[in-house]
Amino acid sequence: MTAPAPLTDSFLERVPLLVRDFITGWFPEPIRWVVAGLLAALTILLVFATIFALLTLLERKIIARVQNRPGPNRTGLPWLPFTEGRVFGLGQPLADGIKALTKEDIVPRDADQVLHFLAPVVLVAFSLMTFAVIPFGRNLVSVDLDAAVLFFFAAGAGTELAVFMAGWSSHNKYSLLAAMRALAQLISYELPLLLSVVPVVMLAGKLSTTGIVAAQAGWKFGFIPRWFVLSPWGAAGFVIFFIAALAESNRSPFDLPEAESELIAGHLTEYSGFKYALFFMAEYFGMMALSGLGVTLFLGGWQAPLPVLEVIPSYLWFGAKLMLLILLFMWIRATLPRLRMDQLTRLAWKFLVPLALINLGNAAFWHLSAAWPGLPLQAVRYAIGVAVIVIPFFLIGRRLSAGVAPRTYRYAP
Amino acid sequence: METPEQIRDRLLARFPGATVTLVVNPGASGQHSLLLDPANARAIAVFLRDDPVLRLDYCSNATGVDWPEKEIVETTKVSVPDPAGGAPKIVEQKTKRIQPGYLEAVYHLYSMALKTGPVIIRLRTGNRTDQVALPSLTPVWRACEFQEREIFDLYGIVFTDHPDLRRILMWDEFKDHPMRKDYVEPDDYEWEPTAHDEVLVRAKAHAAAAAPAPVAPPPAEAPQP
Amino acid sequence: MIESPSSPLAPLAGAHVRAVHDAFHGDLLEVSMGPHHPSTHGVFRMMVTLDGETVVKLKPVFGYLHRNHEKLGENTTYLGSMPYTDRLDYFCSMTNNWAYALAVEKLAGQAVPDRAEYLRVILAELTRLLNHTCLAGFLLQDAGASGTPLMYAFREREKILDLFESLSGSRMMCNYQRFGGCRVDPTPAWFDAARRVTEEYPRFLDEYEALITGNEILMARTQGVGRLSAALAVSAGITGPMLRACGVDYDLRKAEPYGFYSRFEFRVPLGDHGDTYDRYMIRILEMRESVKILQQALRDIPAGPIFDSKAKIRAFRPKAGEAYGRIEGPKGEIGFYLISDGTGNPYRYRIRPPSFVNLTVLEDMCLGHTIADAVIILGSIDIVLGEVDR
Amino acid sequence: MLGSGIIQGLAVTAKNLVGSFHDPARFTTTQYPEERTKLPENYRNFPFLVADAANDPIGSLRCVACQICEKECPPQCIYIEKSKDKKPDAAGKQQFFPAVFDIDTSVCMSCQICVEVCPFDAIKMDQVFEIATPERFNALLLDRGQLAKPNTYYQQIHPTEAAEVDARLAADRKAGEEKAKAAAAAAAAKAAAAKAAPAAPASTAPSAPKSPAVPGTEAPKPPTTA
Amino acid sequence: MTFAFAFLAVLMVASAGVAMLLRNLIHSALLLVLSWAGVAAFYLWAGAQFVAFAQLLVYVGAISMVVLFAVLLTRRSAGSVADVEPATFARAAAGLLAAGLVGGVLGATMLRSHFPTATGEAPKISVHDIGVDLMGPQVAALLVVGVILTVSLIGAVVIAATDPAATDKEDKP
Repeated sequence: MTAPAPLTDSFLERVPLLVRDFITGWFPEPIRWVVAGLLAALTILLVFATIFALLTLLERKIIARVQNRPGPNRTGLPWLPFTEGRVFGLGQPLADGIKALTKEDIVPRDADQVLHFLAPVVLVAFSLMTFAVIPFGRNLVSVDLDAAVLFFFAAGAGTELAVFMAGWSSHNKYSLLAAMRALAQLISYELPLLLSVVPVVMLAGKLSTTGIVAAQAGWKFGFIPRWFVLSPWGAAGFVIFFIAALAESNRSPFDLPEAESELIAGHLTEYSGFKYALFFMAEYFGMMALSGLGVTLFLGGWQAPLPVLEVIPSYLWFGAKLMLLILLFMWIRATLPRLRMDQLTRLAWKFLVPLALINLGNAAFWHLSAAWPGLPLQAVRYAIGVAVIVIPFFLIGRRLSAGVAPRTYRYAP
Repeated sequence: METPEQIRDRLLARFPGATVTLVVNPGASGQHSLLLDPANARAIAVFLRDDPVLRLDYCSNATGVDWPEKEIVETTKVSVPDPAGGAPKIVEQKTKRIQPGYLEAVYHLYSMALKTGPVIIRLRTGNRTDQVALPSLTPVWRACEFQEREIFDLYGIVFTDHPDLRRILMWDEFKDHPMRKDYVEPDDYEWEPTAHDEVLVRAKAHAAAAAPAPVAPPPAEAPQP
Repeated sequence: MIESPSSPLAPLAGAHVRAVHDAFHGDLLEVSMGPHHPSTHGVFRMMVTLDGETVVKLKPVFGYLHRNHEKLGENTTYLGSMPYTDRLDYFCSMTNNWAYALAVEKLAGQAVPDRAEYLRVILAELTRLLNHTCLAGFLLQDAGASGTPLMYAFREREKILDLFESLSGSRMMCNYQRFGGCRVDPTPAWFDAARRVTEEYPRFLDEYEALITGNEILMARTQGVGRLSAALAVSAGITGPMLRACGVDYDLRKAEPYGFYSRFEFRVPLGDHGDTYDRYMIRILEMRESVKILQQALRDIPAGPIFDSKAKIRAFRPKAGEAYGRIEGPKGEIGFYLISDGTGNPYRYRIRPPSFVNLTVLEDMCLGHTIADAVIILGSIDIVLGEVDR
Repeated sequence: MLGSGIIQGLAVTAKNLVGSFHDPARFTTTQYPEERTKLPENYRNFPFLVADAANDPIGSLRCVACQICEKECPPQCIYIEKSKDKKPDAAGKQQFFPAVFDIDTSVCMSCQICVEVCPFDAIKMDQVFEIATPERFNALLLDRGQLAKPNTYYQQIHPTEAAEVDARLAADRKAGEEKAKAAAAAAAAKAAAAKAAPAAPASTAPSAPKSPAVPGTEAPKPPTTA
Repeated sequence: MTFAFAFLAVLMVASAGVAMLLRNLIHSALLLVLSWAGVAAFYLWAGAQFVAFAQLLVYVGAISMVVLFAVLLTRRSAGSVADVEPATFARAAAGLLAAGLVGGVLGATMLRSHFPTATGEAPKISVHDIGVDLMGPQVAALLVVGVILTVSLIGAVVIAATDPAATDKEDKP
């Protein structure tokens, strides 16, 4: 680690380390690292569970405001003074949680009891594991693995297993059909997701997330941060990553499995009560994990956008960028209609995968041409980078949307 | 746009065997109709659709009408010669006649190509009990498919070679035809707070039928299934 | 030029249906969508047979909301049936009232003063606006948008319903037209409110189209889906925007001008493909034409009585006879066929509902598409079960 | 290019999101129990019987139990039993009154046809909509006592309409009194003439003064203006 | 450390064994996945992170899906319990014989070869070194594996995407 400049080593930055050392200090030496691990797991669980609760409220408020209505503002915390119980809907997540807990958990008679119980558990476990490698702040990464990105996708692969178990164990024709559709969607969008991450790993030279964030440190000409998203291949990679993340977490244009206009609640039809809430929570964890990875790989993790802004601690920067991405998720959910199953897979295989491969070549060119001297050559390098990705975008885009175009209409004579 | 009379004459000329009579509409709307005989109704319908002058390619409405038996009292003025050789007296003689009832299907035809007004054709069944078959006009105009199924459902006219003649509004096990004038409603009586007129009569019947429970206030009585 | 189709019931199985379907294969999935399905616009049921995802057979089942409206009509007076017509297509109570009043006026030869005719045109065009706006909202809801376009549609619909409430007393159950005119004369304040709504509507339509019309996902979901040929549409008696989307130029306001429509200058949009996207776009363009009609009607509505002097409210007994009156409702041609026998009650009271007949071709349009498309195709037909089941 | 439509759509939703905070046109919800929208004057819900005197509503009902509304009501939800004896109405004339006047609000659909056909302006449309009751049958059956409301209440909820009706009734009453005065004067003159010619046979008693013009059921009631 | 080793060994072998004995095909497939996860944990215990995560990603993520899809698509009956033939004496004997033979061969090779005694801590190899090694001496093997995978992928796509009309012809009796 280079000698930390005074700003980046301020007290606020080192607070997490101090707290950790203070707590692990109480325990004898041999089991100290176990306590550190448990402490990290506990904080992640607590922090992201509360964020999940607030996100459900935020999502309903944002979609409500988009639709010109106030959103939930009735549930309140009666014992709060002078708010006469109504605190802008902050009581809503609490109410939903209690409702989920007290609702009866109906399990179909001839469902596969073991798998039916195991599916939500496996889903939440795997989606929580993915948080282990995301660096939330300068000293805030729970496990600094050497092959961190690979671990992230290995943990993410468990969700497919859980979706299959949920669909199969409900012993219901429609949930099995919906589980198959969900699997087809998850598998066909795993490829663009991985292919959009490969250029980042290639240019950063290492798989460990802290290394990737470190590779994005520093500023060009003093004020342009060296984030990958600002380079042409980075921007294209980020867009592909974001679309694939939308599909992986079953969010708006791709929320086919729970399409209420078709197979009602998809593979979640036979779940109720707390198990349904667990599935709901796992979807939000998946969304937050993928946004966290997106921030780490493309938006410079916990790096501050300007040197002078370094005074604000790094984990706040990470939080801000994470919230930005999550707002983008919600904004898209409030607007876009749903894709049909065949269009969804065609978009993945015939549009995102080719573009991701071309972007791989683009990143390689970017890396090799890094040493071109002088500003004009750098501008040419940037232009080539942009052209290499934009031209195929138009070509493949036109072929993909061949039969689809706005129309003009005639009037009766 | 040809008047119904001209159409009738052309039809009679074209289909010698058919009987096409004009049914005058006494109302203010002046929409007279043509009564076709069921035998060659479909041939006439195809002609009406494909005739270059008429081009009635759009059947807007197919309706069923129920005309039950009617007792017609005709008063005819008859001059009776006075037996005493005086001037013949005009005497009104009332003859009672039972006009046989029948079911009727009325079709309102329009031309979308020429944008011309309604030509109304009527088909009548033999009687209201056994001869209730009429030729279906769905093969000519697909628009009649659902409306003829509704006529079959609510009136009981059986349309021959209709592609899918089933009940459309009532459930399949339903026996009677509800729109007929002589339809008797099932006695699914439910207690009603302001029962009056015929509902009052049914309420009293049910109150009497129910076991003479102690005179409890009526609402306590469970509504009959 | 509309050539007459060969027998319209040519075998429906086209290339999309796999050649061999017998019990041995047994891989067809029988799905019953409805009557409690969230996207069937009311208690409507579709017995769909699926071969994998594609629809192989689709039999609509309705009658769940059947209360024999026509028998009720025969047992009440002519005036008594007027409030029941609000309950036919509960989105467009004003046009239902007008269709019934038109038929009875044709039956009794009843004149209507000019101001009432203008009022009827204004209210009918306002109803067309709110019906088409809601249709676009429901179509997006079926396509999966989480209710945003529907909420914008309802926001605009509320403004028009406020106009109806301040005029007739109730938002949806207006019971406003009478045989020979209208019931309540609007105040100048009402006309100002109506002009304001009419002026703001094009701005809302532009924003609405920006959200929906160019959306690639919607275009991909609706273009080429549920294609309907002009010949089959005419033969199946399809009317309204669905018919004009197939390119057939037949709008009752132009083909058989009733009321004062001949005095207003407006155009009738026509589509070329007859698919779901055309049906949606035709309704958007029709809204723009309706706004033009409203502006002209609100500008030159004359003063004068709104109720004909000779017309009677009670004890209305038209001479024996029959009449068939029809108007261009937002969903298509709604017609009333009345047979009078001189008494106070009609002898036969028949309604020709547009959505009931438009459903005839639902199966022809859905064959070969996936079940997600069947939902959108049903949405584009724009059915209301109160009118289908009567 | 591919995706421009989606971006345009996102721009519209963003405009609405931001607009809903400052632009009243983009925020249409009124929080019902706390804030209430003003009801338009023509708003109609269930009918009520108009009573002239506020202190004795049942006694001063305008309704003369002519049962026209009971016959004309499409869902047949009005039930009237005419009283045997009569009572003087506002214009002093002896009229029947309804001993029982029930409206079954579970059947009534507020279509105001009863108001339209009532020749005596005795029944008008109310503007109540918070009338939910726990009990399904009897609580929804409103009898004469619950239906009768004073004319002042009518003037409060339908001001212009009430003013018109009052003016018309006042004019009818004045016309009735003048006719009664004229008839009385004519009777007096005839009686004087009879006295002047005692031998003349007693002229037939002048026909009873014609009751205030009961607008024939035929004459259409001029439509109420909003 | 030996406790972790013993626990992982028991986990792997037990789950694989029970997977063989269960009648419910889906349960046994999932238990197989559990044993693969055990193998990944074993790699982690041995300190080879990259191989552990690759194992987790490939086996638990992808191949488990292939196995489950295969189980679903091959059986006509909707019932989840597989119609396993009853275990007769002859089958059991054949099974034991095969196990004995395989065990014997493996045992012999292990006994004869000698393993260098573990020299304490496992060598610290970073992913970078693995990458360089793969691209350096092992590049031939990497390319061959790459080609094989692509060929099989394209073959699968061709078989799956053949024109449905073609399959109709064979269906027609």
